[in-house]
Amino acid sequence: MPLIKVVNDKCKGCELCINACPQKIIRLSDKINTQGFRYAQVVDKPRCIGCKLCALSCPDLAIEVFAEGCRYEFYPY
Amino acid sequence: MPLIKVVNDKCKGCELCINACPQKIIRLSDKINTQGFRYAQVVDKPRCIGCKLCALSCPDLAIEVFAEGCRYEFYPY
Amino acid sequence: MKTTDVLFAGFGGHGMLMAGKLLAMAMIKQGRQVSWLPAYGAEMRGGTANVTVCISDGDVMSPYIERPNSLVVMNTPSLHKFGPKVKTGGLVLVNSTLVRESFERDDCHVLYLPAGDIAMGLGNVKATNLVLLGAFIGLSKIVTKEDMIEVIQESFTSKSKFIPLNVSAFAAGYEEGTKLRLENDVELELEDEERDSTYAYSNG
Amino acid sequence: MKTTDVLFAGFGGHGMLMAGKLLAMAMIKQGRQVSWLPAYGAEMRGGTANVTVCISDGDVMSPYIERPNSLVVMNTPSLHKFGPKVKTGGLVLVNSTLVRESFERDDCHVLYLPAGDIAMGLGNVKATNLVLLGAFIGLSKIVTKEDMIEVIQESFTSKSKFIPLNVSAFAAGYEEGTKLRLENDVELELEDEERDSTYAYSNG
Amino acid sequence: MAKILMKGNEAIGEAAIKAGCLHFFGYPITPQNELPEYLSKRLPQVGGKYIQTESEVATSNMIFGAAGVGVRVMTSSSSPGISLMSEGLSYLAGAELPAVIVNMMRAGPGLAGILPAQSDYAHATRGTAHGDFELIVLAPSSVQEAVDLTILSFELAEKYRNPVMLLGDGMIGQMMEPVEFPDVEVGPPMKAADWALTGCKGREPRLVSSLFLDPVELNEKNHERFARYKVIKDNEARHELYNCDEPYDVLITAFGVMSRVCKSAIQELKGQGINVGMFRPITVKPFPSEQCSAAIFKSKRVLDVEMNMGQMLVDIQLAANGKREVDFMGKCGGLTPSIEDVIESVHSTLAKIKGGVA
Amino acid sequence: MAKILMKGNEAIGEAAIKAGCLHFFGYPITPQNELPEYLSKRLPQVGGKYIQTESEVATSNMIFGAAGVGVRVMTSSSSPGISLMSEGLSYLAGAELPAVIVNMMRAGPGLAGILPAQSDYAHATRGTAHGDFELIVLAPSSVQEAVDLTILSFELAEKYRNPVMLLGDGMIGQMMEPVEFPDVEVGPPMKAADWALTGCKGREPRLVSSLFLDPVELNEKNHERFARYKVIKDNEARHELYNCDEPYDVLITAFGVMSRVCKSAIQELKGQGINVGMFRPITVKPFPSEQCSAAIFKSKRVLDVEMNMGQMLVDIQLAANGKREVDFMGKCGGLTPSIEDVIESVHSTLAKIKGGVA
Amino acid sequence: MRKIFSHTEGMITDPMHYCPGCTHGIIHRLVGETLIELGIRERAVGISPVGCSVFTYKYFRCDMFQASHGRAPAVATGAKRCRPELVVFCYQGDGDLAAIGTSEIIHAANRGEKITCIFVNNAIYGMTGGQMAPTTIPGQRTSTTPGGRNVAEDGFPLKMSEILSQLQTPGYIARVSMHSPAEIIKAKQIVRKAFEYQVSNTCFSFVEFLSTCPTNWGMSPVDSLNWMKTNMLPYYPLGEHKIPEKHEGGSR
Amino acid sequence: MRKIFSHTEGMITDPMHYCPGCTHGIIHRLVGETLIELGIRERAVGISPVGCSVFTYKYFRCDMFQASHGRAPAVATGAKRCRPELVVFCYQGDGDLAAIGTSEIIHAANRGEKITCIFVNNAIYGMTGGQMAPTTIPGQRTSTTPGGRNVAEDGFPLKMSEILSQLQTPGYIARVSMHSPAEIIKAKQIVRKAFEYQVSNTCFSFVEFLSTCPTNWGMSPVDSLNWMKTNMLPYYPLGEHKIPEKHEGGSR
Ligand SMILES: Cc1ncc(C[n+]2csc(CCOP(=O)(O)OP(=O)(O)O)c2C)c(N)n1
Ligand SMILES: Cc1ncc(C[n+]2csc(CCOP(=O)(O)OP(=O)(O)O)c2C)c(N)n1
Ligand code: SF4
Ligand code: SF4
Ligand code: SF4
Ligand code: SF4
Ligand code: SF4
Ligand code: SF4
Ligand SMILES: [Mg+2]
Ligand SMILES: [Mg+2]
Repeated sequence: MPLIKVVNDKCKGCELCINACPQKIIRLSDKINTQGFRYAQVVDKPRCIGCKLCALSCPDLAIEVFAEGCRYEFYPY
Repeated sequence: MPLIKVVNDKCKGCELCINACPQKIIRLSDKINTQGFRYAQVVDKPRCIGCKLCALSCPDLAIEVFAEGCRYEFYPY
Repeated sequence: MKTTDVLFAGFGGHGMLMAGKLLAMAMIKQGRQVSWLPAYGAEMRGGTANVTVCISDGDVMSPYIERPNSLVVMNTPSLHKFGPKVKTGGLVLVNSTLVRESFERDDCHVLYLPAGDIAMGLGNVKATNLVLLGAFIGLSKIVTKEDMIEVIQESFTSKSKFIPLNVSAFAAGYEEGTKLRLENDVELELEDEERDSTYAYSNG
Repeated sequence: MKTTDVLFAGFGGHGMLMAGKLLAMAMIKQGRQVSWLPAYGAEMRGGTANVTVCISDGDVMSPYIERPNSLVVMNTPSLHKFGPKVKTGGLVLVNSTLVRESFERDDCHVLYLPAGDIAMGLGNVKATNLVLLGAFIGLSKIVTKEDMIEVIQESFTSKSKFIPLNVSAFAAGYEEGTKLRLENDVELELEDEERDSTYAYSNG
Repeated sequence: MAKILMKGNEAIGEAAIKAGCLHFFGYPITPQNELPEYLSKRLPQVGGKYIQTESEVATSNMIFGAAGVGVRVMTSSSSPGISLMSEGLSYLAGAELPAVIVNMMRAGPGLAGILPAQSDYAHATRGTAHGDFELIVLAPSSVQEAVDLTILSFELAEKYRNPVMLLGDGMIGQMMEPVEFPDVEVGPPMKAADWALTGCKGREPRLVSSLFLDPVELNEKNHERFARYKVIKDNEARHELYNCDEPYDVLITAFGVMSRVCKSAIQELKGQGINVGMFRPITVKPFPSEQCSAAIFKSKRVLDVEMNMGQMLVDIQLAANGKREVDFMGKCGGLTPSIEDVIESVHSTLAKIKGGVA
Repeated sequence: MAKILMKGNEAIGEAAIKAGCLHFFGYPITPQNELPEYLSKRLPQVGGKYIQTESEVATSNMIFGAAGVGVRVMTSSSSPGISLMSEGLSYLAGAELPAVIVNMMRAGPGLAGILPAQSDYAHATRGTAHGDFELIVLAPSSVQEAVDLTILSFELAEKYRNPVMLLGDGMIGQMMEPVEFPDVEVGPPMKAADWALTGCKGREPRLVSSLFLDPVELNEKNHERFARYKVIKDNEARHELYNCDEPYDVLITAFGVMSRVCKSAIQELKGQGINVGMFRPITVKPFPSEQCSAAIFKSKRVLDVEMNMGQMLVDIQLAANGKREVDFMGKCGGLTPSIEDVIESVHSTLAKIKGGVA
Repeated sequence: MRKIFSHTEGMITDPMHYCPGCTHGIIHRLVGETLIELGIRERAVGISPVGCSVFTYKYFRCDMFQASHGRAPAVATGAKRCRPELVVFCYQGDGDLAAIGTSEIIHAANRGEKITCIFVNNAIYGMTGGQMAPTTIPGQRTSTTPGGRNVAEDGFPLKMSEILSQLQTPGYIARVSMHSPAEIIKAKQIVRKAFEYQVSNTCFSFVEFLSTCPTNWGMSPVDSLNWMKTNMLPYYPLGEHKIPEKHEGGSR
Repeated sequence: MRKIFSHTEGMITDPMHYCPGCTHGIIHRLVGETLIELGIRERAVGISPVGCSVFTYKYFRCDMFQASHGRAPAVATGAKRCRPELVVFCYQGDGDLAAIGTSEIIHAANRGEKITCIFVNNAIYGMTGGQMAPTTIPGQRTSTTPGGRNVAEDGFPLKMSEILSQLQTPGYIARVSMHSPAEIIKAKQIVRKAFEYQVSNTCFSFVEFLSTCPTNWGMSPVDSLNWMKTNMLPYYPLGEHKIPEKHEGGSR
């Protein structure tokens, strides 16, 4: 099961990942981080397909993506 | 009969008029003008057709062209 | 000649510059001289943004003040930076909604007001600046409530939909400030100074 | 310390700068100090082009000379401009091919040479500068004919086809100069001057 | 007109309009952006034109073109942008064109920072660019004075056919103070000039140029211009004396907003029983040397205070003429010497007087 | 190596190669064209590169890039072109980069003329651009000295990490004199520097920058740099004294080729029984003030002679420190004061001494 | 679990100063990744401009210059000509490159400098507070075009990729956009190609990025992407505008 | 007898300073005649550049500026924006316009300044003694390219007409040549058109002239015409490169 990890303190709550996610499973948290921003979090983890589009869209390099086993890479990343 | 007049003291002897004249009737004089240049002169006056190509080619505005009577103008000048 | 300086400090977007501007405008209406000198961080967002308002009955001398009489402070970094600089006997007014610590100075009046909570209560946390301004004026009585409200109304004419919120935030702050004044026995006015004004231009 | 200055003057293209350069090179060969300072008209063609060659047994002081000891002059405008500036007792050598007038100064040696005609006689009017240089050296004997010819040969190595013309122009000029010297009883040498050379750098 | 609270940058913009300047050419740079932004809104309202340029190099040449056709014109920039105008300023002076250039100084050298500084004094007053010329340079210390001097700048520029720089120390652009403007909508245009290029109808063609290939002519031109600078110095040098009526041991010299910090320090020193005078040049070029000397000679020692490494110091030392020692206190890079710093420096200058230190 | 007769411009080009400079970036301008033209032929022969730039603004930034990667680099221009480099020079100084800039001065201001002048002294030595910084400026008076100082320029630039300007008065570029070069084909490259950008293999990444947004840091940087300028002044100030051993009433001050005209005048005056001394700064920045003062104090009065409207005068007046009067004689716009002019001026200075004129 | 996407070694991990949602950050990442993927980080020298990306030097883990406004291509020329073994790249905004730096970029491209330029076109002067840039879209409101860019007075937006493609000197010129993940993926390939052309010493390379400025456009980051797509794309067509292989020597 | 061709009233009659056979002089005449034919001499303001044509101001019988090197279009912008009733034209060389002045001409054109630029491309820096210009032909020897322009180091010649034609802002851009009387006649029509576009307040106009520099090319004037025809024409195609009528508003 793929998984994304948001480095909370780097997130600026810009919502570009939310906009990018085809599964629409990211939302902003109600809490704020040390920078004073509401940060992104996945609300429906099992639905993540590990497509990385969120990470690719994040201007603040705040998202890491994990996966298990062998995967077919859709695009050269 | 058309006629050209070279303002001797403005001529720099560059020969561009000579190059331009379809009748090949211009030559440099053996004398030099006040600027120290051999200047252009027409050697075979009757053959001048008043085409103005010499005057149009002269970088030093040294040539005037005269003609008599009504003329057909070949180009808008 | 009477004179005082107030430093409004916070981050960009906190509206402290606007609070200072409203105070300055009210002072001009009273025929006083003022200067309003802002200082920002670098050309980016989110840095510190503060403003020093100098008020005087005569010409304002230095608009640049490292040790102000009063400090109105929005958040912790600004308090840390400017709190220690306030002159002895001066006032430090703290937005306790964002500043969750107490500030140790016994040679000043250090007063706390949950201005953010009050603004939130009025419907918009962005009005915190007006709450703080109101409280400062309630404390200092440097201008009447009515005059200040007039200034607020005038200066928001182009964005008139914000007037009610700002006026009520100011009024709420003013009440709290008046209370604080009585509770803490604060006596703030323009300082009296002996000043000589040999101010002469030659050749015009 | 012995010193003299020669001004070669003409128009651009007349080769006076080259004449001066050959003289300067010959002087260096003799272990003398020289400076060669040209002056042109504006950035266009055909303006004046002259060069001052200063020759000294010690360091050359001013390379910029308004009143030279000698003037070698190609044409009338240059004669008009620089003729009156030559120092009393000095030499004015005129290319009478281009200068069709006489120049009135009785405190100088004013000598005329149809250098252009001589050059034309040798096949190329462009060698007039070398004729004048030869004449100047024949007059001044500041360097031997042989040494000068060596310099000419060395400096035209890359354009060696011009060497014979230039050498013969120089030689013709030299003969004429020698004649003029005898005829006019000219005695030109490096001037003798009492000079003190307190020339010290601090810190290197 | 009632006093209104206005930012220095905007007030200068409005002052230009009140001086009849309807054309502004400029390129963005902090900390002067409010000026062009203000004019981009205001100028069209009064029939004028705001033109955003592609660079400061272009700007300086656009104002050359504008001034050359005989209109009042202004630009504004800050330190690095002003450096880029160097060649253009030399051309303006060489062609004797009136134009007003605002420099809201920020810290240097290089990109350095955007905080207020006074470190372009040397560039403005000496060695602005190649060749023998000077700018007229006015240094306001308050927003009202910035307004007044802006209007004066246009007058001086035109009267003496020389570019004028308004030299603000960053703070003055950002600061708000109450100001009054002359009671006109738009000031008068440039007087019809017998050198302006307006089309040669009914007269001989004219030339605006800094080129004089004949050295004799150019030498004369330069001497003429410097004779004019002498006239400007005699007639237009402006300064302020502060607290100089009572005797003082120490004279502070300062310009721009820095002088007001010094005034506050002088007030506090008064409380300590110490009387200190202050001399402030308003025209930093021409520098009011004689007036400065006079004030210096009444003191025992001078303290020059600047927001730089000591750029006005040269002028103060020349005015002191070896007769008084000049101490210097400066901060730069965006720091401003505070009232407390100035007081401390005055004390150390006083100690030197007592100790007889040279 | 035997002495060869060479134009100043070309000699400086060759000297750069002898100093290990293999990269030249430049834009054409009279009267320095022989320098790039020479190097466009010579550099490829020794494995170097000549790059013709699109403008002087670009040039100053190219040498910024070149110096930043740790190579010896030079450019050359003349007055208007140097003005265009103002911002770039400020960046070089701010980022503390070594680079050598040649200015073969021509008459100004504006386009003015192409004849020799000394009217960029102020721009070179004071107020080169925005911000607090100085160039090191060397002013040769002969072609040989131009060669020697070119080589020295590279050494000083590197030793003190500051741009160095070689300030020639037009004449020196056009003049031919016999010169000698060090007996090497190509001089040594820049020493490996711990700040140069050479790729971060095996080390932490480096930064070359003039940006310091923290004012405290920038203030410190500037103070540090000025402390270094003090060291340069103490250790590298160079001057020449001429004819100063015997007593003199008048001291002439002059720099560059102008000083040699003065020497000839001094010789002639000697013939008239008048002994005149001369002080010539070789480093015009840092100016050898103390040495100049010492020479001045031995005189009764000073005569400053320049090919401008009196730009070095400030430094001479500061050195005279109110203790001696300083007269000035200058021509500009392409004119050079002649031996006769200098003699005449000395006489009028002498008359003032006699007449007791201040 | 295997990390299939993480922070690139080409950049430091500290937060960047950009406003929330400003796509400058994405562009940084693409460049940083490329430095690593091509193994050139240790011989790379980057050049920060004057503009919002002035601090670029803090983020890339390679040697960096901070250059004067608009002159990065000149600085790059100086660096590359003197040390051809370096991989030199500029990172510039549109005010920097298309206004004050017009001349420097054109001539660097025309000389065929073997450098790579990353050009961030956000249709505005970001850092100085949102003034009109040469690239501002007709009608776009900025702090100096209160009524919107008026083409009759200010002209049309400048298309730098098209202008540079016009040069006869071989080069690689492409325009990409940050408005969607798909475009970001395409952009990455193009950035790689651009650097590869430098590494193989083939030619000058240039990538124009359409980028957002939520702060000065006065929109949310997501709205900014949409605005960019709707308003900028019609003016600034994406794609490879010039590739060196297509160059035909001396003819036009 | 009737004079059918004589000196134009648009110019003074004194000799000009140009070298013998330098076609700068012909270009002057075309402009001078146009000032008269369109009746605009008395409201014309011309701008001399820095280059061999620095003295242009001596020759035209109208008000003139002498501008700094490369910045004539900026000076023209300043003049025209402040006095739109004037007819403003620049006269610039290729070093002036295509090197140091690249930025100014592009932005003046892009803003759509209603000015006319006469651009004299002689493939060299004439006035300073024949250094390489951005327009120098590959292989052409100059005083700074002793081995001929090397496209690998110096790039290809810059084609200003093509670059300016690329701009979306409407404009009139044409290239003409002075190599034969026929071309001179065509050129005259184009110069007239260029000024007419200004007079009718239509657009920016620009005429590039291929011109000779016998002195620095080291050839006779007649040989120079031939060299120009053989070597420059292939690089610099003649004709109207852009006409305002063809402009299609907002689309590319
Ligand atoms: C010579 C000079 N002129 C002007 C400036 C001010 N300035 C700083 S950043 C900037 C432009 C920024 O715009 P852009 O290049 O588009 O970058 P962005 O911030 O939009 O990324 C300007 C004009 C400067 N620093 N130096
Ligand atoms: C700022 C500046 N840089 C350089 C020069 C020197 N300069 C004078 S004319 C010229 C170029 C002339 O070439 P071009 O524009 O092609 O005109 P041409 O002489 O060929 O007609 C240059 C570089 C200058 N005067 N000012
Ligand atoms: S990896 Fe894809 S599916 Fe998973 S959160 Fe990110 S965008 Fe959504
Ligand atoms: S894109 Fe990045 S910064 Fe923006 S909300 Fe998502 S994780 Fe946070
Ligand atoms: S008018 Fe024609 S035919 Fe007559 S001389 Fe001139 S070119 Fe020859
Ligand atoms: S073209 Fe003119 S200048 Fe040339 S030779 Fe003929 S008349 Fe004389
Ligand atoms: S101002 Fe604009 S370009 Fe700059 S960081 Fe913020 S959003 Fe990005
Ligand atoms: S140098 Fe060349 S361009 Fe200049 S006038 Fe002479 S021939 Fe014409
Ligand atoms: Mg931008
Ligand atoms: Mg040319």
